[in-house]
Amino acid sequence: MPMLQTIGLNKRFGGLHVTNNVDLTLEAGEVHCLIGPNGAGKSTLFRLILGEHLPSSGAILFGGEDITGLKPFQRIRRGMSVKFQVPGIFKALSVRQNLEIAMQHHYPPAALGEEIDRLLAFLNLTADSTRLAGNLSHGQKQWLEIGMAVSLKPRLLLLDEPTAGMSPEETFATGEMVKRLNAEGMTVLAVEHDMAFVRQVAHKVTVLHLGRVFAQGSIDEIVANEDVAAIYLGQTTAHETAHEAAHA
Amino acid sequence: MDVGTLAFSALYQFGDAFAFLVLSACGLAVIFGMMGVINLAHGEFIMCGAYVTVSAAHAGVPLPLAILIGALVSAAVGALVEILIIRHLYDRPLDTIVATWGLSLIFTQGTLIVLGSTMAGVGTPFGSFTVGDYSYSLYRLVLCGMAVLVIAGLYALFNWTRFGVMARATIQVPHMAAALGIDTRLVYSLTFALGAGLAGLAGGLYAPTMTLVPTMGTTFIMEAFVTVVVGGADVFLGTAPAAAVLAVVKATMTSWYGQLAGQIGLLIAVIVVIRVLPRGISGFLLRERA
Amino acid sequence: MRKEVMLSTLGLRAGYGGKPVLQGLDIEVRQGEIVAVIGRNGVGKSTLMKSLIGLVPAMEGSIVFGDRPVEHLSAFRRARLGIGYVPQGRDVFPRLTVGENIAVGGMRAGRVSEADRERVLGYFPILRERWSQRAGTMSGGQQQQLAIGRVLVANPQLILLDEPSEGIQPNIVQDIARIMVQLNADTGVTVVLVEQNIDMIRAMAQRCYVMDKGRVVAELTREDLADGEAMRRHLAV
Amino acid sequence: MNALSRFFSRLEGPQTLGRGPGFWIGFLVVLAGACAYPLFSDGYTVGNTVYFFTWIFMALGLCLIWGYGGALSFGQTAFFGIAGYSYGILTINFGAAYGFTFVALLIAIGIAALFAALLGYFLFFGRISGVFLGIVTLSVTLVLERFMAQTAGPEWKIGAARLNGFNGMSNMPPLTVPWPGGDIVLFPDVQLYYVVLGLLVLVYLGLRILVNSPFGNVLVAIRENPERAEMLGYDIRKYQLGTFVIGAALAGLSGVLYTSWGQYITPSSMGMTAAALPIVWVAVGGRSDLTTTLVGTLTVLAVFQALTIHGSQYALVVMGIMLVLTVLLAPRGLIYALARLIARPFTKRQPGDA
Amino acid sequence: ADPIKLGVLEDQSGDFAAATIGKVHAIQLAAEEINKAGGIDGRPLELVIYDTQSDNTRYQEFMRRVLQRDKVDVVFAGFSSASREAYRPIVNQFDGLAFYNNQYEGGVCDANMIVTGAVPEQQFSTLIPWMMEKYGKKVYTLAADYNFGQISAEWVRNIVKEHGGEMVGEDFIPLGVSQFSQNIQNIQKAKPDFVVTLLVGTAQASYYEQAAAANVNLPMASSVNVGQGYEHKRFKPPSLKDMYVTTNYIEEIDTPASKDFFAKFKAKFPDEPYVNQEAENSYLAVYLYKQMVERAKSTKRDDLRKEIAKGDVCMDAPEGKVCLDPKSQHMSHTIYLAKVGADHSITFPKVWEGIKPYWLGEAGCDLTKSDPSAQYTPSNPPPKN
Ligand SMILES: Nc1ncnc2c1ncn2[C@@H]1O[C@H](COP(=O)(O)OP(=O)(O)OP(=O)(O)O)[C@@H](O)[C@H]1O
Ligand SMILES: Nc1ncnc2c1ncn2[C@@H]1O[C@H](COP(=O)(O)OP(=O)(O)OP(=O)(O)O)[C@@H](O)[C@H]1O
Ligand SMILES: CC(C)C[C@H](N)C(=O)O
Ligand SMILES: [Mg+2]
Ligand SMILES: [Mg+2]
Repeated sequence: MPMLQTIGLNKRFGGLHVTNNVDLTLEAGEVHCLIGPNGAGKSTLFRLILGEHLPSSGAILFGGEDITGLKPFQRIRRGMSVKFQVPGIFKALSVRQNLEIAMQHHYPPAALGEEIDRLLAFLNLTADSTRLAGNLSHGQKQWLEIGMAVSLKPRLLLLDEPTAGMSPEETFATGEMVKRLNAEGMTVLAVEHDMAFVRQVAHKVTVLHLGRVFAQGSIDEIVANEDVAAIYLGQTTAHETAHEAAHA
Repeated sequence: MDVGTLAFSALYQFGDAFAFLVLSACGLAVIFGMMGVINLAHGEFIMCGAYVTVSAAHAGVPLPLAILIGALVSAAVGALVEILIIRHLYDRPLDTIVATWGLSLIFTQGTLIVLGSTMAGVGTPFGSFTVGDYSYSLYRLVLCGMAVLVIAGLYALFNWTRFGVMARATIQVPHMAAALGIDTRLVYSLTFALGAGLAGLAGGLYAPTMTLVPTMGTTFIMEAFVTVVVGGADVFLGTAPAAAVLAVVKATMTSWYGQLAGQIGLLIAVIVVIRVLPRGISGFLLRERA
Repeated sequence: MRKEVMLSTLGLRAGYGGKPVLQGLDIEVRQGEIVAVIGRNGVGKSTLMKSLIGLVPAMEGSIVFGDRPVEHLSAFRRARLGIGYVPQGRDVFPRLTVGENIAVGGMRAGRVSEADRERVLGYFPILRERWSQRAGTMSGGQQQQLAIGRVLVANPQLILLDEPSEGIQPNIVQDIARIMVQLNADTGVTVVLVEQNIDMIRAMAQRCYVMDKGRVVAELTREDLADGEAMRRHLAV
Repeated sequence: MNALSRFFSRLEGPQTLGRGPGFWIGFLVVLAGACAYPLFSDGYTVGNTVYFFTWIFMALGLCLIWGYGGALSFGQTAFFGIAGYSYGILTINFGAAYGFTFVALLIAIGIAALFAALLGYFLFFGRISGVFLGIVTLSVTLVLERFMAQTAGPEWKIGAARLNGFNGMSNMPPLTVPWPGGDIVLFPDVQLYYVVLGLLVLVYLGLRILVNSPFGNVLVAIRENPERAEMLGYDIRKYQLGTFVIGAALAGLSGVLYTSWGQYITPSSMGMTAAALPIVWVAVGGRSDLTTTLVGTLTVLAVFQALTIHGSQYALVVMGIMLVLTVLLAPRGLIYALARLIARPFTKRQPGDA
Repeated sequence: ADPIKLGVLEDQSGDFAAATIGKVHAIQLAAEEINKAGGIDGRPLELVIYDTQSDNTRYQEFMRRVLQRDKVDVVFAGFSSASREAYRPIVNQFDGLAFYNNQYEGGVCDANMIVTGAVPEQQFSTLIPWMMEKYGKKVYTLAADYNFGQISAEWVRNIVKEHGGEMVGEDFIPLGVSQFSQNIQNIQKAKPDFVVTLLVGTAQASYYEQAAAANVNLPMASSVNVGQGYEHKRFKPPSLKDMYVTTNYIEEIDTPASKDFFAKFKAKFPDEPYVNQEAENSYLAVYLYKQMVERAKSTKRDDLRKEIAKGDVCMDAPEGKVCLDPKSQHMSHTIYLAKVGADHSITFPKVWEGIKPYWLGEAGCDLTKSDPSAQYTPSNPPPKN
């Protein structure tokens, strides 16, 4: 059974048809990347999946169940979790408290402290645990948010541009983290513009363009697709090759 | 009684309620809608406008000019208040409730101490006219006209002028507005002064028709808040239709069941509107066309 | 012949709540240069940009723009002197339309001239298409383009770009780099660029500072930039 | 011993100032002082202190809703008034015998809470937040005031209880403890003092446990970023509603105590001025913490009363100036700032503390 | 000798201040005079004054304070009836003695209270028949929508009926409302012969200006306005033209006693905007208290009430002779009918002397026998037994 399935999903904003009959299927255990030009409708699709927007028409199945009409928190409780494009953290609370709020219902109180320490170390934020989250640098905020999303132990992890603003090195580390989570059984749907990252993690890539599924396939197929290059990739990037070489 | 007389009287009552709602609310709406500040000293700016207007009129200044002076003095006081107090509170708008509450105590009681408990009025100008069986105060029509003028002026100011766009930008993302070369402090001061000035204008316009006491501002407050809530955050789209809707509610309820019904009708209208249109009328007009 | 210095800092210390992030930082940017600043997350790159435009006050040290010390001027005065700033995270005015956002960008120069507007809309056609959409409802990448366009429309002498490629589709990243280089060639505009995208740095920058812990720890030349190995070493510091 | 330390640990957490043995020793000292003080004081002062205490419950409730939950309720006085009138109606009809006044107290609080649940459902499930929430709740309390003010006529009565319009309702019995040797009527004096003090300690500790529990964590999360809190799987509307109802019940408790204290309740208890006062108390003390709210409310009440006594006409002006200065100079509240100042030499700077 | 302490709780700030600052001044004036003349039975009078800020809770706080801490012998307190009701339970609880020196809706039957202000039966039984005689039988009432307004309106209604007149309309206005266009039109529609205006508070006084601007031009009658809020001084003529008010005192009263009082008042408080009926009520109350204490040779409430029970506690006040009624502990008054002219000058077409506060006693309140400590209204009279 697919982990997530959208069936004929449509979303209109006034005259703007932002999501156009999208059929997307995510198999359990895969890392699926969603790419496409700015304004293609990727974030909107995310919001539909999360229930922040209600679709104009169409249905969403999660683990075989129809979740189209559910409220966001109900979807989260069924095993989704998300990192937004713009970091959504509790700015006036400490880093540690941010994680505590995310995790308190998923771990027994006795184990909570230890779990938080573990996650802090994993996120490289141990030294910053008492700082206010709002005072972190942009990249650190991204990490914290990923940490909060992951800590819910979701079946499906949704990542909207997880590496925005990260250096190649950090992007790579994030990719490794995603792979590790995936190896532990998490299904991942990520929106990214960083092709190196996509190449590093994706089992399957879907290209969205003008609200439609424009192409789908493995990363190599997509990169080789001239139409995709025309609308999105531009000339093949030199650095991507360098990056690959470095971590080969 | 013929239909024309009835229609005119209904229209007159509606216009009268509309003017009171608009003029009470517009100063509050500008400050709240633009700056997110709940100005509990709104009534005191109204009082200030009224007092200055009447003092000027007593000193022999013609009434229209006196009203203008009232509005300007209120605006100046508003600018001063912004510079001394409000400016320091923009990052915590809810605290402005306390600060402006404090200000209102200072203004009301200060006026009482300095100027005494009342001030003699100037009398309503222009006399009356008759339609059918009823006679009406002509000045009330002037108030109505002023209300329309103020709404139109505000709309034009904020949507069509440089200052308007600048002010809206500043209020949304102040640091970015500054980084693009806008003198955000000046914009804040001017916007607050505008709100205070409009309150003063309301005070000046109503001064000839009312008792002048230091607490007179409070009689405007409820109407002002109700209109702002029903209008929603966007002053220019919201205030006029909100005042129109509420004027209908108030005028009808008052004429059928008396003033208490009119007042409670207003407050119930708020709750209903909030239930149906949580973001007020302007929120509805600007809704993400989903 | 070396061109005049357009922007320099000397011993600049700046930060938040009395705690400096920049720990005595010196840079020097000459007129017409495109200089990149790189460094890991959290080393203070954005703080540097904010303190150059005046959003983070300088606690110590100097910032000289042209021949004027500007460290005591408030942000809007620096902007009026000709500094344009594209922040990390875009910060468009969400409830203004695209058109109004552009208009605000042009305010320091008075009205936006027809020609400037057309030029910017030529760079970013999506802005023309969405001229009266409210900026807050634009996609992330669209907002980024708006943020850049909003600054270009006022023809600044110096542009501070904080991670302009973030969230932008690859071919538009290339476009932006091309536009900036073109602009630099045509008008001699000076650019300070904070970036993580190596391709973009390579495509644009003539020189590069490497930052760590609030200080400049290295300076890379164009040649160094071409060397993939050296670049990675620095970005990994 | 272990149980005790576990109990104390539940009272502490990042959501409350005041931690560790130092704080709790101080707390016990203050409590002991509060218990002993009627022995050294006169009836008036004790009665007046009870009067101050009666308001604190409403302030603590608002602190919970606003300071912790981030939802500004400008209408706490509505619940205050509803509970006060309910207490009056119940006790005028059924008397004070057999400890009925305490039953009436509970029922009155229940009625206020029920009303809050209805209103809150309306508000929070309609996703109203921020300043608007403030204005709507204010409107509600103003409707109640206007309405109650005109109930002067004989037709406005419930059982034997005349609502009595603007003049207010009186003649209800004070809280009365049934006692073998004759009921103890709790006039504002020493007995009432101990009862209210006991309630106060109970509510204060209870709220501390609440805000430091996972519930409290979610509450501040909603204050900081409701969208994100929801995306962590919390039904924020239910949390907000729950908080609102608790806060309303506390306002109701204040209402009943006030009514019993002066045997009087009036529509102006729900008016504009009355509605603004709780906000002033909470904001001046420091709304983000229970302890500062408690101390702040007491301080403001005492200072304002003292000013009125000694300041004659200038009292209101001075109050106004004090409010403005407090907001300007102590952004997080006066008591909060003082607590910080006092605590500074004793706390180690935490690494990375900004 | 030990001073006699007199507590004063009046509103010197807030909504009601305009009408009540004069009460405090009147008490100060009387106390000064008495002390100059050797005090009460040789004991000086000491005032303990608190500003109640037009706030009921302040009355509660300070009533406890004066009775329990300052241990005053007597308290003079309150303008609005709400404030009186707020402090009355406390006076009862401490078994103190309080003077309510204010005109009000009547009906307080409470042995701890003495009322020197006028009540509806005194003002309306005189005013309404006179007006109906002069202007006609169709009456319209415009009243504040709370206890005072509603009960007064009831009095008006009953008296109009008794005298064969007709109520052509009644409008009630919530306190604080200042806009009257709709009411003005209602009145024009009903075509009454005169309008009874029972408007309370500064906001509601705006009616006069607005009615004049709409050219309503009907005679008006009132028991509160002018005598209390001196609207004829605050509004521009001729907005109060043809207003008739029954009051037990205003500063224009042209008797030697009144002129003398007014002169003394102005000498001490030259900036006083107006000396209204409540100022006189407060002034005479001090002398009344002096008389009672001197006769009883005691300040104890029970001793004073024994004197009252004799039924001859009377005095010559600035308004004329007044007496305290033992059954209700209310005051008889000289009632002046004041007419406001087109130029807002005052004339007195009629004066009634010795009008008694008859209703409470007739209805069954007899404080010499029992003390119910309650407030009654015509539609909710004392229980008959
Ligand atoms: N509330 C809205 N009202 C109107 N248009 C909207 C709204 N929300 C999104 N849009 C439009 O829908 C389109 C899709 O936006 P979306 O944010 O999904 O793009 P995206 O694929 O995530 O792009 P990016 O890569 O730039 O983040 C854009 O053209 C955007 O302007
Ligand atoms: N508003 C703030 N208040 C306090 N500290 C801050 C604030 N903003 C940033 N910091 C801290 O200052 C340091 C530098 O932050 P800055 O944003 O300049 O980093 P950066 O180099 O731009 O990182 P990134 O690549 O992630 O954007 C970080 O440690 C960050 O936590
Ligand atoms: C006429 C009023 C102003 C006074 C009156 N005692 C009251 O009920 O408030
Ligand atoms: Mg997006
Ligand atoms: Mg940065």
